[in-house]
Amino acid sequence: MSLRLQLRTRPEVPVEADALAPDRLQGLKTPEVESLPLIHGNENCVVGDFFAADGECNGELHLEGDLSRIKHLGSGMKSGTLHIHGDAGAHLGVGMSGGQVIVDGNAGDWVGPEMSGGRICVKGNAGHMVGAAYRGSPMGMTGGEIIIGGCARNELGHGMRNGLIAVGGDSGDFTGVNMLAGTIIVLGRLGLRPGASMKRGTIVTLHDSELLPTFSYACCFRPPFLGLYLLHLRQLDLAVADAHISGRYARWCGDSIELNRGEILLYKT
Amino acid sequence: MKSHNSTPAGAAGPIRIVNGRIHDPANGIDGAVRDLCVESGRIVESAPVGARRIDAAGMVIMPGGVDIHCHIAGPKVNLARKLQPEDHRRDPHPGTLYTRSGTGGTVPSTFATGYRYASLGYTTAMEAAVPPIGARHTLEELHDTPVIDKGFYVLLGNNIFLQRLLKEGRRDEFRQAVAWWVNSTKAYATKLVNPGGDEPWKGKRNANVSDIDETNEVFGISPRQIIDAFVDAVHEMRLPHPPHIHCNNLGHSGNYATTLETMKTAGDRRLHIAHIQFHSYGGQPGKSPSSAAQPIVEYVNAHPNITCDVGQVMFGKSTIMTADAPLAYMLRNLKKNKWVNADTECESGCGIVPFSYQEKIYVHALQWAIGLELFLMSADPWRIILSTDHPNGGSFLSYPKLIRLLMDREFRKEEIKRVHKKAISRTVLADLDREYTLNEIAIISRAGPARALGLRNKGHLGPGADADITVYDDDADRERMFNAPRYVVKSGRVVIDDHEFREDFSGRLLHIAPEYDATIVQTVRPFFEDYYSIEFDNYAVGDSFLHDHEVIPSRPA
Amino acid sequence: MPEIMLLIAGRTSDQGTSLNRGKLKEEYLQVTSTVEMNEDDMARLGLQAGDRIRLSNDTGETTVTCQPRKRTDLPAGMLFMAYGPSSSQLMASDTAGTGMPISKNFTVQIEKITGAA
Amino acid sequence: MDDKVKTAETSSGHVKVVENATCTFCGCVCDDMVLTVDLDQKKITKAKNACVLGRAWFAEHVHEDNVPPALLDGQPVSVEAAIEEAARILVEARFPITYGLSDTTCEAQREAVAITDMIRGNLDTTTSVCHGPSGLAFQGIGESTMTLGEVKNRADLVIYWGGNPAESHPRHFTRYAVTPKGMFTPNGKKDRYVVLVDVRRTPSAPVADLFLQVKPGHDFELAWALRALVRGRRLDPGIEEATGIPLATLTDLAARMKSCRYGVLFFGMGLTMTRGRHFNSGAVLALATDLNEYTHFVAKPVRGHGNVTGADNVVSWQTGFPFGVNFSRGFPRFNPGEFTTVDTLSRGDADAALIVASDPAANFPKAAIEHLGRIPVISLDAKETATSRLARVAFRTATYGISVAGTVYRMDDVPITLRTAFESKLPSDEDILTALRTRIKALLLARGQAAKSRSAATRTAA
Repeated sequence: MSLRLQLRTRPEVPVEADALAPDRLQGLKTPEVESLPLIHGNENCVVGDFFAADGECNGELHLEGDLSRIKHLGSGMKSGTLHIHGDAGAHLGVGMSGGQVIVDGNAGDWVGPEMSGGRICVKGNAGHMVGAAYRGSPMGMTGGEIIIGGCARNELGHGMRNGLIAVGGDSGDFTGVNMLAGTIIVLGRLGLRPGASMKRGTIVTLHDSELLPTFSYACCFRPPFLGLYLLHLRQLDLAVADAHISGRYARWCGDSIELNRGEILLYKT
Repeated sequence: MKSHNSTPAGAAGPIRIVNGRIHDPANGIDGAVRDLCVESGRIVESAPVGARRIDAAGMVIMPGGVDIHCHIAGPKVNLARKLQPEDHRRDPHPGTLYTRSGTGGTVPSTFATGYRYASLGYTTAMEAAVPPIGARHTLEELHDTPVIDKGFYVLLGNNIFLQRLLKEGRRDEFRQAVAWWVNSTKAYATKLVNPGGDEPWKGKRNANVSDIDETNEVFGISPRQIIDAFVDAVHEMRLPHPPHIHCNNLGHSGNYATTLETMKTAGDRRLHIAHIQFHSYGGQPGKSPSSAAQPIVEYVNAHPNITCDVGQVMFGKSTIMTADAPLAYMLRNLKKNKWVNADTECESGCGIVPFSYQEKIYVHALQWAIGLELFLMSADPWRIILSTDHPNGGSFLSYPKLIRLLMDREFRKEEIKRVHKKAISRTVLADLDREYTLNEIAIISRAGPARALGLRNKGHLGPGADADITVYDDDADRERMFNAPRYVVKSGRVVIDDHEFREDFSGRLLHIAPEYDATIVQTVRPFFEDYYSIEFDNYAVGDSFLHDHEVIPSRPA
Repeated sequence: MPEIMLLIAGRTSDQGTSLNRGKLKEEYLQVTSTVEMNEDDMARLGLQAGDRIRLSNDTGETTVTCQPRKRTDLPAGMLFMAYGPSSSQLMASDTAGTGMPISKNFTVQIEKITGAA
Repeated sequence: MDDKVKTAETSSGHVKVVENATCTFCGCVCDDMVLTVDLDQKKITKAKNACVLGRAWFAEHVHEDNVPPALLDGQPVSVEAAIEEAARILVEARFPITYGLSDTTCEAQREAVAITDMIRGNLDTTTSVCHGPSGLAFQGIGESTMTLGEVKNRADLVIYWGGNPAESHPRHFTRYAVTPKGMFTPNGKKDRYVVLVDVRRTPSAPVADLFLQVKPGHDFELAWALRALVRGRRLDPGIEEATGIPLATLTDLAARMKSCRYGVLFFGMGLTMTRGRHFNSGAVLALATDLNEYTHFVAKPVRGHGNVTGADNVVSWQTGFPFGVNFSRGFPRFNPGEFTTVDTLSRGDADAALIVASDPAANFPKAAIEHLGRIPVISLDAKETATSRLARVAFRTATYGISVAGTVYRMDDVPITLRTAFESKLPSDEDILTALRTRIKALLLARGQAAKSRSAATRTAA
């Protein structure tokens, strides 16, 4: 049996709900779940102040309602499934190392910052800083997958060290900025200045893109690994055409200000 | 700004601490069980009837700790704080109704700094490097550094005006100008960092001075001349603390020779060598270093005019912050991560690099071992003082672990096994069986630094001393013991009461006010008007920047 | 036909001095509701110094007075105005994880206002 | 050496001359003002050494002893009554925000941080909409920087990028960076090569030996190109198309930067406020850092308000973070974009606001201003502003640097003590904030006590 939490009171100010992760609620009875702490602005509250709980968590947690003001959902999650039937607030899946988060609607800024494993699927759009490092830190996500069905905004994968980020729509400016390694695939268009300061790693788009003067053209080829990634993304419901899987990609190397070992792959029709 | 926090009334009433074993080396007391009485912020012979009684049976009592060399306030510290949100994020310091909140990491916020020092039983700490123009800033931060008493050392070793006076042989005016500068900044002591090294750094494409006798092209004097002049001036003025020097060539292989020459320059006059571990390296310049702890310790042992603090390296995260800008740049180039350089007009340089010491890196392991060698080979604990050069060698929060390394041979052996083997084999550390006693710990962390600083009311528990007292549970695990004192009394107020933080107040600023001939102002003024970017009459720090404070007198003739 | 241009908001001396007289005073309001435009653009759009134009974008709209600037000082297609209540109307609030809204160099639509304002 | 702030008084009637006074209008914080003060009129009749902005700052200062120091819903009330209401609002709020602080003393700033800490609020300063992005860049890259006197004494190459000091900081050129004669620059301007980078030819352009008119929105590409050239990378001539600057010009400039003796890069909000924001600032900081492999090179953001740099410093030493700090969990957390004021307002997070010495209602994005109109606002300002007009509780305070002494930090982190021209009957920001803090603390202690006795009662009942 899965646990269902339904938002019944709209928060007046942002709520931080670090407690709402399936592995943390494992085996708890409804009254216990409802008495778990939340922070509403600067006030200590409990889950029951905002949510009606139903069922028991067996590794699956369903959240219903407009959760766009509820932050830190799935924080530090290690296993299980968190399914958000609606929009999710900022810092979704922060630091998660395993399990799966599904968002039917949109997600706020900072989806999966510093995550090391597991998967986050957002069917709608995501905000800025997906899979990014927090300010001052050189390293963003170090593993796992983030799949955004719609668009994502600036600094997608900032400082990313490992893992996969895929975006069905467009990405914002500075996609893969300061990237250390890992893969970013954007089916739509990249915003300005992709890959600035990237050391290693791969950024892929199915469109052309204006690149920084410190990226240089290397060759045009059929990257063998990319087909596997794209097939995987197709299974995750992203709109990948056969032509993309078998197509040729222009390889640009950069950022020459750094190691010049990163690559941006632009699909050639 | 007034005191930032009110405190419960009556907290500073008389106290009688009974049944504790007292370690008060300055008064020759080594573990005797005696009553200790406090009234009006001082240690007294006896407390009145009705005094609060604290039963310290099974506990160890020491004076409050005195940190002679740390970086806790002022321009460079604040730059280092701003630089590292990632370091603060993982170490929050929650507030209470009585105390302020803050953040920790290697460069804690001011409130967290004060509380955390106090919660280790440290009640005095000295910020070791402040450019004069940053004195106001430092004093504001120290005001917001609660509980502990504090002061700062003012950077004068690369002061262009002072170098000009020296070049022109105007030694008397030099001395007057030093006194003027100390007065004008409310400093506690004079500080020299890589004397003579700023000019080549700023003016010669990031070069540096590498020899103590190398004459500067621009100013025509050598580091040795600068050092000698300060040793002389401070000696003449009988300032409580001698020149506090960060020698040339910090961190470079073979620098022990420079350190020896620096000490020799002082002759038999007093000199304090800061973080001497960083200056005790053998080997060829540019090549891999080896330990030169032996010759350094021998010199220190044989020369009672020299005091030093160790600047022990502790493994883990640190932040390099120093007025030695070329050194910071050298370290920056190891990893090319974030780096701050900050030039201060006519006065100083500064470099900041987040850093991490790792057991498995040869140089880091060697540095760690050399620090321990210096402690363990020292013949006179009064003159070799415990420090990590916080946060350069590691945080002050690692002092309890360092104490355990010194007191517990078996623990030390276990730790040695974890570090780079070749580095250890290049030292004699593995052969050193010495274990520090509690009394020796009381010396290197309390009595010794207080004496070196000329703080006559600190570092001991005799009548008249400041009632700065730490009471520890006697615990065989010395790290645990020194990490969590059961009681900390500061100026007679029980700040930590049965392990609980109970009080908040701002502590005192300690500074000196040496006399000088007022006509020196007329000598300094024209230089100022030509080369500074603020007005001379706005330079000296006013009394409004002093919170609760104490002027420490010069040494008796 | 509406024209799209780049708007740059910044500080000016007049803004700085009138600020001291009071931000609710007529002078400040006037300084911050005047936009500078390249003289060629103005000619092309049939605008005279002092004409009122409407600036608008997805965020909002505002009415300002326009003044010509030499083509060497302000490139074609660019508008400059002092920060203030008018420029606020056109600023989007998204800060992209920085705290800073885009306040300079964003696109606006320009329309000449004919008849009484 | 004296301890008190010194004023030279002349005997000629009721006129006072204040030497070495400080102008707090902009981040230059020039401390060489000579103010002639008419004590009868309470007016500054002359401000020698002041620039056009400084003259207006002093001359237009109208002494307003007769204005009520506190308004509640627009009606005059006693300061005590206003404090009471302000304290109640802040203590009851769940997401109270404190904002502003750049035009007041550090002493007042320290009180404001203390209040926000106590009420577990959200603290931000005008830095977030000024050089906040440069602060973020600093946290990623660091900064090679200096005090302004080093520029005067040493700089032989001065580059201004995305700023117009002739209008925003008029004495920047003459007092600090372009014309002054210094230790190693005895001929002043003749010893310096000055470069200006901007999208339009501003009134600052005449001072420059080289003016680079960069294509709007392409500062980042320009800085990136220079970084590449400094490192000896080859660039495609297409760079001219991308940036508006010919490759040859860039190559020359890169060579000049590498061969100068002491290079300085000043940058302004043309970088921070345009698309790219912190990455624009970061590119310039990284360029200056890179150049240190060849010569001595420094960079500095040109800060706007008189004590915005003090606000950065105070907030940093008290919390560990420079701006955008949230205390809702009882300790400071930092996250620009989440805890910065444009965001907390325009997302509708804030439910009360304490605005000190700034006017967000006049220059924030529309959505943020609208939310400010929906929540109770407490304002402290020396003048009537759009913000004070919409405030529920509005304090009118004395002006710093004219009637209030204290500390301010120049844009290069150099702290300066203010001297006053004349007294004001109005309270200072620090006075109001200290009283507010005291009242809030009493309310919180009472609440803590009440909670304690409640829980004791529960225990007894159980």
